Amino acid sequence: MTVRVQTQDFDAGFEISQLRSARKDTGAVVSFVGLVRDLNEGDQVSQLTLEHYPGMTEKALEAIVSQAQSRWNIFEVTVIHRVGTLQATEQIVLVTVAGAHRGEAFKACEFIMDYLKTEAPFWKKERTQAGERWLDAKNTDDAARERWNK
Amino acid sequence: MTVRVQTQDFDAGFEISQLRSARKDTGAVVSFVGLVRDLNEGDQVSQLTLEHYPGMTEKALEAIVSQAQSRWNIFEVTVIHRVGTLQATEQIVLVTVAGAHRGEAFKACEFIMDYLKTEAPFWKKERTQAGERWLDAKNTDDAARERWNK
Amino acid sequence: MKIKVFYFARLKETLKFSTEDLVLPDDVFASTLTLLKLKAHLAKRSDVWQQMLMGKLKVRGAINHVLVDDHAPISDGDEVAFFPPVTGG
Amino acid sequence: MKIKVFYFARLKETLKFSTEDLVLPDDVFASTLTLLKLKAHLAKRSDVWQQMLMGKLKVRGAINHVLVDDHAPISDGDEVAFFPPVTGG
Repeated sequence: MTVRVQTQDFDAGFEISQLRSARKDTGAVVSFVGLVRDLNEGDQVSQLTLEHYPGMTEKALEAIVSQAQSRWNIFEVTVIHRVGTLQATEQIVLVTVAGAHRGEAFKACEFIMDYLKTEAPFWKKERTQAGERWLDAKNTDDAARERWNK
Repeated sequence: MTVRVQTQDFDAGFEISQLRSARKDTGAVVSFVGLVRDLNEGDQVSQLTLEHYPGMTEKALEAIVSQAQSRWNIFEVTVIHRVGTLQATEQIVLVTVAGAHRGEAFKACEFIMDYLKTEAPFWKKERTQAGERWLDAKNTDDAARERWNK
Repeated sequence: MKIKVFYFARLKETLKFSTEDLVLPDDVFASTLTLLKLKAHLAKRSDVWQQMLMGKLKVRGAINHVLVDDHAPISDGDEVAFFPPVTGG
Repeated sequence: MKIKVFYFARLKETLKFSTEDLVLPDDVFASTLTLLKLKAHLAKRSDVWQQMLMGKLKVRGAINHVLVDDHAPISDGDEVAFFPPVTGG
């Protein structure tokens, strides 16, 4: 697996090619790209700052990917998460999962995102015209995560 | 929506960038890339030929994307499917879905793939050491499609 | 009545037909022409046609580019297609 | 016992602490030190600390980089972190 936490941008196309050329029996590559929306809760967002817990972040992400790999028959996984200050429309996160078949690759990719949202130590602060505010965790994210335990 | 049926290869990274820059309130882009596996049912596959029904294919794909767009709150969708003769590890299909939130984008992307597999007029013939053979439709694909009707 | 018929994949290869224009005398079919009746009609051509269209192979059909079932009615001028279950993606 | 404590996001900003080394006399805590006991101990520092650690804000904790619940035991030399529920991705 590849897990990176970085300030610089990433190239989703490059990461997808890396994964699909890693094994000749790969039949499916599912990818998620998360972006800074210019609108949140009705307010115009000009920028977003992502803080993280340096010692813990990679470990938490690796543990999430390991869980996905033990639950589903998938091959390689790449997770890249940016930190620092990002502008609206910039890329925040990439999760790419390669596997033999699409069903398991889709599940693993969504599982990783749902767990990342609730277990990986990142925090978002957004700047709107009214000033800066820390984002609150969403109940919908907790719910998205809980369905994997059913 | 963008729907293309073509012999030439595609650049998943380019298509993803197009979709994510189309709207500033896009928060999630989910993509699926399907590839020619070098192994199928235990046999080494050297190449795959994809036949389609020219008059019908685009219409069928557009109808599938429209269904997804009416079921979920998503923005743009791109579907590219290749036809002709492809070698092992080459790209066959790309489905990219942009939306405000990840849950709906994931569902729509998987729905489009499940319907494409069972409703879009494409047929695969593979070449192995034993010669050429048409692939049979899989029951697992029918099952994957059926779960969307529950 | 005049229709156009297309064949794809295994059907095309075995029947050695990719497309044909069919002119059907109106009195061949007791009532409305359906996909199933057309299949049965074509199956009379030879054992191979019988096997491919009315045998074990699952055959799907489209009328004017829309997937339909065996009981779908065919009208004059329609484009009909027969093919095995699809396997793209 | 000596531990290192980190604070993140809203906690860090409001408490004006990002990290500190804490030396705790062994007899401060009746039995095993837990995250909850440590929170209650730190909350005595001021109203702001009380509000941030024992107030309405949901606080999550990690010990040695692993998310744990309030009853997780803390040992000498541990790295403890307090932060709001995460909001990445």
